[in-house]
Amino acid sequence: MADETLDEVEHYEIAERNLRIAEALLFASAEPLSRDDLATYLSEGADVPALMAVLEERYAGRGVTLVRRGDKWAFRTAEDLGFLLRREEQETRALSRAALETLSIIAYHQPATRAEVEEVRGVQTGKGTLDLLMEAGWVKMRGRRRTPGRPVTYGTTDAFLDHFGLETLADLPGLEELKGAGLLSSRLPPAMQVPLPFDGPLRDDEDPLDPDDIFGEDDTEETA
Amino acid sequence: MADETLDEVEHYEIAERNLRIAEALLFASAEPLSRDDLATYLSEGADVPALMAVLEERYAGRGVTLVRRGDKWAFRTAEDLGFLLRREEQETRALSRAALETLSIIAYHQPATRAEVEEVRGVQTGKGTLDLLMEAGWVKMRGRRRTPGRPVTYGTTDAFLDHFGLETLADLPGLEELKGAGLLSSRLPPAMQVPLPFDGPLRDDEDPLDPDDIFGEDDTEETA
Amino acid sequence: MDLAHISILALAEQYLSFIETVREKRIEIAADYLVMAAWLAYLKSRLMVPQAPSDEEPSGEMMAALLQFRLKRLEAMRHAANQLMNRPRLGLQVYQRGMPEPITVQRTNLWEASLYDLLKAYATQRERSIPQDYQLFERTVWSLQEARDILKRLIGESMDWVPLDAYLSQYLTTPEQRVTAMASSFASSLELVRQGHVELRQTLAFGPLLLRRRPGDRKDET
Repeated sequence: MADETLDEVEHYEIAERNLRIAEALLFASAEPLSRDDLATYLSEGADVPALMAVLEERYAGRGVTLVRRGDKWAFRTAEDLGFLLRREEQETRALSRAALETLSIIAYHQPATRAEVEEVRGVQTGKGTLDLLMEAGWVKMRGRRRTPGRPVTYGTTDAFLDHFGLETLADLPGLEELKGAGLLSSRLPPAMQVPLPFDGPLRDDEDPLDPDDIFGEDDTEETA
Repeated sequence: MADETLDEVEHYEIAERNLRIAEALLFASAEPLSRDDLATYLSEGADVPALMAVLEERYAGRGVTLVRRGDKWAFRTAEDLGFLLRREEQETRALSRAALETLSIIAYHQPATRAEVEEVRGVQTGKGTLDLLMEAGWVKMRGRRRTPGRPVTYGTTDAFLDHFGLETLADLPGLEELKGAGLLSSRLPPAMQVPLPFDGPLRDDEDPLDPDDIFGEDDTEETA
Repeated sequence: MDLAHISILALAEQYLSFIETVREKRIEIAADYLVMAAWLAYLKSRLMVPQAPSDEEPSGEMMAALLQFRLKRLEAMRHAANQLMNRPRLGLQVYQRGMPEPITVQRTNLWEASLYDLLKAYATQRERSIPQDYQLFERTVWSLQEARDILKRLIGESMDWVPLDAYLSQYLTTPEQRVTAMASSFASSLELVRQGHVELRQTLAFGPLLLRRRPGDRKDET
């Protein structure tokens, strides 16, 4: 009797130890582990599937569960908690200077092609900048200029007016107002003008967008 | 009566759900998570330390245990299984004696300037040594000592605690004896008040780092 | 080795002889070693020569005690470093999750910019495009003759009273032009009145100046 109890205790202790080791191995491993992978570290003749069954039961309903992958085992986050690991976040970010500059030129000079924006900026405008402004919903493709290469013309959207608190494009301050606000220095060449932006329907020199434009947003023709 | 029971049940369910979520998050992450990291996902006003205490108890004695690292928590394999899990192939590059000494001096004397480290070591510390410790993620620049030359003060990081399995700096081995022997003081005879390593917010005699410090890691002022 | 019981004097002797042998072998000696050697040589001299009462330097014994303290502290730090390294370390005896399931955050950006930012960006660019080199300030002035020609062309056949501003509106885009156009055309209009080509009328003070062709005047007459 006493011997039997001792045996049982010993058996229990060995099993618990095996469980601890299997737990640690499965936790630390970079990939699911097979029966052989585990057996190397366990006591001689350990019954791996039986141990796995115990572990699986112990973790049932917890945040982490033991799962079987083929003939291997691994710990995974409980499936119903998967949403925790995929989160959607809205991040408010300040517009980069390049984007601000491009946006402001499009606002004043619209309809404007990328080449025209670049002419005012004096530097090349990455496609990423325009994409970003379109993603933000402030800039849209209007049409194509009826000139060689048929470059896409860009303009601002209603969301643009909305975001910047403008009722219409005519609310964009003109030359005098910019000066008055101290944004433009008063020593400017007399010929300098601030254009009147236009966001009406297509102009005489604009064609509608090609059907492809809506999907592809491919404006390689500008660089071609 | 029935209402009370319902409340209790509800309370219990919320707590269990929080435990599952915390368990899943901590399991999913390789790095320790802070109270804020966890709270984002838990029910409003969840008591993170209390939840952690429950989790710690549940995992006590298992192959994987919940450990505290500074202000963060993480699941780690049980220390006593280390000899089993030890991976042969992961031979970490042995730290040089200079790096080892510098690390322990910073750990036990923090916040410490380079000059103070050199004072304890009796030799100059190459910039490479500190860089190496910072690159390992164990040492960070804390601020600047409010003394002439405003030398940078160094301290240990949470990753340091994590790597060496310390809950807090108070767990540094032999800290009490060193303190008792006055060996944490920089002067002879041992000062009446023996300083203890400190990794909290900036001390009275520390200024925040200059904006440049984050980029340049330039501490020429110490050699100037 | 118990540092507390070593003879500082013996240590100094030993170290200095070590430096001497190294030097004989013409090996580069680190500055730190030399500093240490110099310091020990000084300490040795302090320990051997009795302290003069007027001497303000620390006594040899004090310096020896300080050296002993520093050696003990360094030894303690080395010991501490060993103890640290022998702890169950992450990635050596203790492991983190081998298959981390990273939290993937789908970020959608809400872009933020103020109207001021926008206008500032525009103004800055326009100013930037102005050539920086100095240019002679070119004054756009309407000569009286020019103003007279333009005025006559504008008035044309009209027999209605029209404000001078309205006629000139297309020239009044820039302030410089506004000033010169107003001045020159007003002067010209007075001249035209004197010659009997146009009539000028102002109904109230600071009111608009009204202008029309004088009835009976022939267009081609100058």
